[in-house]
Amino acid sequence: MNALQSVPLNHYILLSAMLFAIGVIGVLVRRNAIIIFMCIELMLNAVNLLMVAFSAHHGDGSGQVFVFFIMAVAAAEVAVGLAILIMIHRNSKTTDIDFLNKLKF
Amino acid sequence: MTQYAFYFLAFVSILCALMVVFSKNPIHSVLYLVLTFFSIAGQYLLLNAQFLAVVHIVVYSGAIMVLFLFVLMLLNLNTEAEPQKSTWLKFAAVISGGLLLITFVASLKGSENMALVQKNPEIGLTANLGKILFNEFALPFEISSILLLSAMVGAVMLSQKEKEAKQ
Amino acid sequence: MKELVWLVPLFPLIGFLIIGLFKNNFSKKLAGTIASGAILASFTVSLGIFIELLSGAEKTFTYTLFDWITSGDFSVAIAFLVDPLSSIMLLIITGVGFLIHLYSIGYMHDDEGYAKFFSYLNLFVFFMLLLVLGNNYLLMFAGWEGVGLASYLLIGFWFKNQSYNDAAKKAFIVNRIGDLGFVLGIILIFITFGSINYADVFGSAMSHPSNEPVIVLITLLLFVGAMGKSAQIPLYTWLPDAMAGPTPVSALIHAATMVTAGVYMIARSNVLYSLSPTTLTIVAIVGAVTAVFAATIGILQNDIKKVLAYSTVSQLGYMFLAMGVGAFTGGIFHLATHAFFKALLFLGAGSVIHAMGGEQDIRKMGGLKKYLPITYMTFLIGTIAISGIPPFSGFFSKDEILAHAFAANPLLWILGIAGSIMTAFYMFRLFYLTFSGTFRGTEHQKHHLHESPSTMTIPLIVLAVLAALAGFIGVPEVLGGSHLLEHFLDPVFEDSKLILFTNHLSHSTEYMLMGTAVGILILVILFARNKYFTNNEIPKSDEDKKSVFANLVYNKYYVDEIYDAIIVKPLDFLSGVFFKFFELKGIDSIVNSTGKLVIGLSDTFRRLQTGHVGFYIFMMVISIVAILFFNLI
Amino acid sequence: MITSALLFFPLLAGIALFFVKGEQVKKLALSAALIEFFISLVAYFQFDKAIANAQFAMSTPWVKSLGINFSIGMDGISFLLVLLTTFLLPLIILSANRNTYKNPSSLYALMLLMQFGLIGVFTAQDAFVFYIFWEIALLPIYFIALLWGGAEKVRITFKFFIYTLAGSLLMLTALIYLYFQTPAPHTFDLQTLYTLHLSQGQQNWIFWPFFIAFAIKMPVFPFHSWLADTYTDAPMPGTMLLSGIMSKMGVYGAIRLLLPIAPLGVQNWGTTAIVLAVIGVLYTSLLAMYQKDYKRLVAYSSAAHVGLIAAGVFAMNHQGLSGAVIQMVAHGISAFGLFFVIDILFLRTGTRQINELGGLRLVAPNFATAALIILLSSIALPLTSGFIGEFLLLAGIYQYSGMLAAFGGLTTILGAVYMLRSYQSAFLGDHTTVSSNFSDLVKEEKLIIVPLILVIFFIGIYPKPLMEIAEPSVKQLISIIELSVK
Repeated sequence: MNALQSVPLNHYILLSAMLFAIGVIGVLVRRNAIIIFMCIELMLNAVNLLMVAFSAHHGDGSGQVFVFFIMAVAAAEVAVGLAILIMIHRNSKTTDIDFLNKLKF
Repeated sequence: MTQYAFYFLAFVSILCALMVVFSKNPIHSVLYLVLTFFSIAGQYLLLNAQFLAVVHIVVYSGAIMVLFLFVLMLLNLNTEAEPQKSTWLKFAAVISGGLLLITFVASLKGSENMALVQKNPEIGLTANLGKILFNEFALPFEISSILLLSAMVGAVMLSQKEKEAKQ
Repeated sequence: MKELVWLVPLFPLIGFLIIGLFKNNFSKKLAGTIASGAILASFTVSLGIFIELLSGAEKTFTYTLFDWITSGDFSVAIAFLVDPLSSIMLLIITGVGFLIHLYSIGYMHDDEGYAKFFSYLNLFVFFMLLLVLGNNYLLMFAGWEGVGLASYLLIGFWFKNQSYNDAAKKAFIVNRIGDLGFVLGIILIFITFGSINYADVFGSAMSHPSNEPVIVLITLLLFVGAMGKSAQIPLYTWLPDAMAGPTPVSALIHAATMVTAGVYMIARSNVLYSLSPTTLTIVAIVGAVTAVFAATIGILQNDIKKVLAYSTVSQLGYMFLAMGVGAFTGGIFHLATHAFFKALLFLGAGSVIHAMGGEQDIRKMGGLKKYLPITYMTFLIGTIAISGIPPFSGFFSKDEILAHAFAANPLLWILGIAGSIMTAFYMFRLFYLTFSGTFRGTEHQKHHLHESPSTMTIPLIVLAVLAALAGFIGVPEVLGGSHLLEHFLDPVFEDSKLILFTNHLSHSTEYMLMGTAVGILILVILFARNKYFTNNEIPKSDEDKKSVFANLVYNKYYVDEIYDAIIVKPLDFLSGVFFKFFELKGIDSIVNSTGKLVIGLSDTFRRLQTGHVGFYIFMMVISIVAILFFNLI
Repeated sequence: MITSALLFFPLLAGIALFFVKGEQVKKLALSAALIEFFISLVAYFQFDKAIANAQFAMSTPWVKSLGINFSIGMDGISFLLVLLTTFLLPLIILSANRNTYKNPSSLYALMLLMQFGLIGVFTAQDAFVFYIFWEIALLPIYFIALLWGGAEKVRITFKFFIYTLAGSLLMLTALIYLYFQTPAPHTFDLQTLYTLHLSQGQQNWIFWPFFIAFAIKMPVFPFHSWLADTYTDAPMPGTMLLSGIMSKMGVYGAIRLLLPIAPLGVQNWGTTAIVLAVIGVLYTSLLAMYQKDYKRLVAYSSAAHVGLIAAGVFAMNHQGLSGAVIQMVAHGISAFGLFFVIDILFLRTGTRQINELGGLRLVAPNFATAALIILLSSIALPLTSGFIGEFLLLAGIYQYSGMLAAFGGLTTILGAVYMLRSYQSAFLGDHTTVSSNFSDLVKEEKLIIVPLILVIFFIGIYPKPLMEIAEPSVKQLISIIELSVK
């Protein structure tokens, strides 16, 4: 597996940029909170991919270690996010974010 | 050979990502998301980050996606009728996403297209990762543990049944 | 004696302080004596100085007390200057002042503000002495405004009556207008000459060419101050109203001393004035026009003090006419004689009013000859003196002015003669209406008619003697006298004689002028005599119709009303408009509206918080794109 | 050493007063103010009248990293203003003792803190310290006006606070800009700022933030709208502090900062500044003529006087400056006197409307004469304190331009008009219902009025001891200006 990687770095960047953009589009388009969470996960993974690519490129492990931390944060975020979602759902029977606009002027 | 694998995995992950966003049924989008995670794990393998790939699969696909599925099933949200945003809004969203992509790509035009040459391929191994994790990143490691703890407490507290509020 | 010059102003100041501070714990008698004593003391000192000046060789002497203001190269000290001009003024002020103090002991006897009155009189004399003795323009200005203050206090002495207060306020403010010109003149002197002491200013002024614009401006500005203080044409309206004050005040302030301050100032700065002939012509013209203008108003006035007030304005016009034609000694001479006979006339009028129980309208008097013999005699001498009948003092001083006026420009002489004709007419009209004919007052007044007490008649007599004989100090060569006053005042005016060229008249023309003047005067007096004495005509009462011209003159050409309409009303209107619109609606609203603007802006931005999560994320993406975009280009 | 004593004593006394309860707070406050005045007298006798730059200086590093040190000291001009502050405070406290305010201990404490702020402003030798005290001085007066103010005190004090704050922020930006102009180890020290020699363009630019900040404080024409409301609405001690001393901060700031640092700027923009000041003088005098409320009338008149002082300062010559300095002291005294007269009127008749009063001279002759003397000193009658400054100011402005001096001079006439008009309708004429039982001056009031009148005549007749103090520093300031203007 240590063969010469001939895949140029830019392609990785392109790939993660596209994934990130799709994640953003997903967050903007969908109204269902769960799907929005998933798209956020997607965006995070795009970033992880790039981190690993660059850590491999630079041969410095800290990039990959950082991915660990991102995963930890992602996990925490999902846990708390879904807990909030459940509570909202229990009160207002819906997870549609447009309905939740009480915090306004 | 690795190039083809890379392109194949890249294509798979983008396709599944699109399906995640545009599929009607939330369950389908969760499953497509799992597929994207697998393709990204494949990418890690290509980049010699074996330990990371495994952890990725375990944590993301295993834990987070299961959690999503669990919540979906709990709140039986898989009903088809999901309210749609106005088309105009969707159209604007796609445009802005595209714009974001273009700006990322534009930022690339300056840099020269150097091939990704692995300096020391075995950094992806668990031994090296462990060394780095516990030397330079000891403090962040501890803090992330506190983070996870607080997330757990938060999640538990939030999803408790309001017994006392009921009386 | 000269070293004691600082005593002269000190005595009245002490008098003022003693009476002012402890006025309620000593008797009227004591207050009167302290005040007059103070003036008598300073009179004796100034007499000593006068005698020393007469005999001694050293003509000018400055006595510095202490340093007043120093700031950079501007430094001025409280210092007194003794020279012939100031010593003559001293004599007049303290002399006439003392007589008037003596007079007012009797006149103000039954007034409850007795001590306060005397403290104000002493304050006035203090400021007037300061004005005359100062060796620099700023100290003169201090005296200048000080006398303005004293006249404000004395005019408004009976302050219960609002119209008297208005008169006092009017006097102060009109003086203040003149004083502004005076201050600007002083500042300009400092800027051009670097100092404001007379000696330095006149010394360095000699080297300046004639009619230099800066000097002309200085003299004009100073003349504005003189117009304000000595009630000349534009700024004279306050003097007739100043008659609201007690009569001794009118005698002292508005006849003898304060109003002559302007004449003294021009005489003192004669070097500057002779360096700017243009200003001199302006002064002459203003003087002549005022003389005639005020005389015309005087003819139809029915209040005894108003007639005398307008006659003062017109006599001051003569003094300025003298200054304008370069006859500085003539001006001072007329100032001296005028001080005597006008004070006499005012005190005479005072004793008439005192006898008539406050009545001032001459239509309600008449036939007082029998009841007030001394006043009658002294008033007659005064009237003859003022109309300029030889050998009384008025003739000599007025003739000298008319002679110089003729030498400068015959037109001025004609105006002068017209003025003196009218003066003679209204003075004798006043005299006959008050003293001859039958008594037209009420029975009650008739019953109370009595000759004034001795404290009032002695000053009248002394002043009558002075009015009669004062002329002899200035008998011109033409009439075989050596003009004593001119020789005495020579050191003061010698520089201006070098600069200013005044042509001389031949003896024959002078005789001719005197002859014509006296001839016309006698005709006018005879005309007045038969009009008011023989067929003792009484001026019409206010109600019945008068000819348009007579009405115009009687109402003082409506000058007061015009000033009111042009200046006072618009100023009040302007201040109202400024406050209501400009301030409240203008500037204040701008400031308040900036406040409202901020609140309005914050209101619009508030609407951005729509509450929709989707909207926030959308905004986030847009702004990230924008930031990246701007960073990358 | 004396400066720090002068500065910190009111602070300590003020804080101590907060905890004093009951009546004796009045005596304590008075004794604190008198001690402060005594210290300033001691300083007066040790003051060397020959030296121009700051004496009794004390400088300790404050914020070392930024190079800011807490340096205070008194040169001629600042010492005069400190003397004015320490002289007026006991009188203000005495006048405040006569009427009862709710929770007086905090009022007196705030007044002493105000003195602390003011003396800080006048003795600061470091621009940063100057700015700090500039803000500190604003706080106590804000609370005094807010807690003891009149009807719509909240709105008015809020407007006043924000208005002045906006101005001082402008000044802060300018100070920071200057800070970075100073050579490498940047410093706020005034002496180094004086030797900056900024280019003409810089000075033209830096003139405006300083001018606006000081113009708001003075106030000068377009920025004066806060004055009348604040002065009328604040409680009497507050108004006395505001008009007596605080309005001098603006002028002092212009003399201390604007003139030496940006002389070319002042020379370039001087005409606009003076024209604005003179318009302000005439404008506020006209406004004063219209007022019915005596306190508001005196407020506008004090704005007119300070406007003339500002014009004198911007004329940038020796007479203008020394006139401005002595007029600041004289105006402080006459403004306090006038407000004290109005306080007595209000205390006895409960009204400040001029036409409701009348004929007071009949019932209270001493009070009427005292009021007349104070009134005359405020319209610059010779031999009273107002005249010296007024004359020198007009001389200064005249050297700049004759027309402006003529217009500036109009204020003496307008001043006489509205002052005598108000005096006449309040004191002369026959007494109205309100003033029939008006009692004459009592002992405490005489205790204030007599020294005041003595000082008015003393400065009017023999101003040398005061002018001598300011003379060397004015000369030095002029030489700094001449150096860079030539």
